[in-house]
Amino acid sequence: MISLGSYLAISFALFICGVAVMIARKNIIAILLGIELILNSAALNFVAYTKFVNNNIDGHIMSLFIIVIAACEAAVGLGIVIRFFQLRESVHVDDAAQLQN
Amino acid sequence: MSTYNLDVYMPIVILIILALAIGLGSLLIGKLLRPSNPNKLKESAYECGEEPVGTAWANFNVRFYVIALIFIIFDVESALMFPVAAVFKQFNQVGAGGTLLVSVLLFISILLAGLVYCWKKGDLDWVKSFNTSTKLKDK
Amino acid sequence: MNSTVASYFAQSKEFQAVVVFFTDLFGFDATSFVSFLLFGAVATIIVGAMATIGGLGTYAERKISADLQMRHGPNRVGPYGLLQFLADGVKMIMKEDITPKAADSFIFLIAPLLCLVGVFATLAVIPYSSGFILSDLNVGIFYLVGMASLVGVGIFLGGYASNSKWAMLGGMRGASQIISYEIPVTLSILAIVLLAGGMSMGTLISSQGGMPHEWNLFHNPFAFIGFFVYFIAALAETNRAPFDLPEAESELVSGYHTEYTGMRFAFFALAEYIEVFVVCAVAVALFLGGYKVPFELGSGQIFIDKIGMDAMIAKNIGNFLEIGSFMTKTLALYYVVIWVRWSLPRLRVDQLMTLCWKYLTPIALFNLVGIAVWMWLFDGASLFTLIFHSTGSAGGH
Amino acid sequence: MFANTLFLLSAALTVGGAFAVLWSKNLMHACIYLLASFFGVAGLYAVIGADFLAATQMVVYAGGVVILMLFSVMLTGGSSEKINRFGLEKIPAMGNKKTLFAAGFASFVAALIVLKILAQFIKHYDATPMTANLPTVERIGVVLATDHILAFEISSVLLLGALIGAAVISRPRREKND
Repeated sequence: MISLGSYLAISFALFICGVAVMIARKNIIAILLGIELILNSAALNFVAYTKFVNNNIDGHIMSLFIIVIAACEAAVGLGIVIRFFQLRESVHVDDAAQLQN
Repeated sequence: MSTYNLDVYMPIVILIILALAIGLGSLLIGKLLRPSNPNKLKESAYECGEEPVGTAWANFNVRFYVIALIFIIFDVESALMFPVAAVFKQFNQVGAGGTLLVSVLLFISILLAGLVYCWKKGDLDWVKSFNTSTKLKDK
Repeated sequence: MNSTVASYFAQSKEFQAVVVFFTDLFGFDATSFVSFLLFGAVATIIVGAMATIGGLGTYAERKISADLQMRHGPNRVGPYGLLQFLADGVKMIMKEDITPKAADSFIFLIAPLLCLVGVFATLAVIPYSSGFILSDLNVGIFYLVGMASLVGVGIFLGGYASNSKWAMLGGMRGASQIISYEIPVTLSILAIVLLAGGMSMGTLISSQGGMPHEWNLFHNPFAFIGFFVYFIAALAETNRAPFDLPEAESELVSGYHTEYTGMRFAFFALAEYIEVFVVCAVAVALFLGGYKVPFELGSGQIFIDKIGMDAMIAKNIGNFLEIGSFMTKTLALYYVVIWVRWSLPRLRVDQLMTLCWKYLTPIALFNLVGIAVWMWLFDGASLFTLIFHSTGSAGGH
Repeated sequence: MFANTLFLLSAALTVGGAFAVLWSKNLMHACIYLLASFFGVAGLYAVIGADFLAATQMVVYAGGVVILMLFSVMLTGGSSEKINRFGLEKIPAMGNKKTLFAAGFASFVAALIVLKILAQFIKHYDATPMTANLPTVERIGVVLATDHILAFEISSVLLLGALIGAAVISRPRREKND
């Protein structure tokens, strides 16, 4: 039951959900949710491969750094979203159409 | 399937199931025993007696976000530091404690610089500090 | 390396007999099934004990506050009012459970459950004694920090879901207070992990000795300051004592659980009292020598050598002594927590945040650096061994 | 026996949480389902012996990122679907039938591409036996302190950059409106 194939299937499903959430939603924060899902599926793949194939802990180090970078990315991304909301009064993706203020 | 030592996680699963069982169970038992005659007055939000005005979901001051931001950066820092701290004693006994100490101090001092920056720019003080800006205008 | 309560009981003969009984009942090897049953039994015992300790916490709080204010606390229900918390429990179940119409009913239910799950999950790693720890995870204390952060999410959602301005403010403040005070807590735990050289509760406690001078508290001055930083931050993290601003009756009309009635409110209160116990237990495990009993009585070796008792019984007696020592230290800290609540005024919001970010976090970072340098300089030797060895006196074994 | 049940439980939690994030209409509910999915991924890490990663996942994601998401949803007008101030007819914030269809089609295409890449890997790695789970904290600590010390230091610079950048961006403007 617990094998590389099943882990790949789960992270594949997570990846597909992440992509679908990013496309289906028009709210910027909801898109950031999708990004978190995709980062999780990538980290899960690393750990699965390091467990079933080469059996050392390099995969753990890689997904540890993925978690670190995902946290930083969420922090900065949400900071931008809040600043964008203060300027445009809405977090709708279509409002982010112009480059200037 | 080679059974390997996953028994360590059994209590965690059992405790979480117990917590949910206690939570939902007592609510269900309560639903049977409890009087339940909702009326409009009971159901409205508590406003010290007056009629609740507008939704509560008005947005808030950004200060809450800056606090959460500094929290998650220091949270990730401590998460990275835990494995290194756990092996510091072995490194010390082997004699390689010095280099690890230098790298740990470097790691902490860089993030301390971040905290000092936020401190100086006034992100940490909760009340808007007017003294700096008003002083310049009066002169 | 991960020893659990099942692996401790597995050494006893009865456990093998039960295993043999179940194996020929089911046909496949039933050790994991029997340990599952054992875990279930021990977990229900611990959850029952914690619920009563939470209930007794409310009783103790009212009794001690009454004592501090020269009046009698509850003494009607049961002897000296001891069954007061049962009466409160029954009252809570019978109370009507109102969900405000404008509230978000799904999150209104999830929030108290999240608090309960967060607190009960931390019970898995509380070290009552060397044998009687539910599961001595290899990442014990780090897992506990992770689970304790769920309570902040639960409190925020509780405030958000009840859609009333008081609850919203209380939830927002409560969550930001809990997450900002989590930094000093995590940094002081990090300092002790660095001192002890491991994250599992077993190594954290075995690096300390039974006698007070062998505790981590007196190991070095930085750990001494670290204990008080941890204790203050832990007080704030469980929304207690001078930091209970989110549920401040005078300002926020009891903050995030304004709209909660009946059993859901009881979950928040139960989670808070059990979390105070968990926080005191972690303080005892990290700083005050955990379940260590002076004069090596805990390991039961003395009974075997002196009285020639059977090994298993001696170990059980040692374990009971260890549980006794752990409980006395934790309940002493519990008393201090309740005592502090009724003797200090409440802090304003900005004082709260300034204390955390401008005083506790820098001190915690300073402690971490201090302990790292101390470990490197003196190879992890404690202050007492240094003093005794340097003066060459006969004591100081 | 217990390993399989733990694996199934956390896999169901992960995938169920992820799909619920896709289907839920309310943004707050989506955040809670995301929290459930993070719980599931932590369980999946635990099943294959990555116990330190499971704890890190709980601390950083379930304790930090979810609270950040909840705070930012509150700070940007909650999950109510406010119409744009120009009153133009706009696609609702959480997406309607059209966007869901576009999402389904795009993820179907992505699925085909990824399956093509993964196909040759899945076939011959399926039958690998599981080795016993070893405690990983010491091994990660040793490797992090010796081989990957440079990554360890650079990540502190990364954290510093993220802290200062996000603080500058989201700081309430004082000089302008004073």
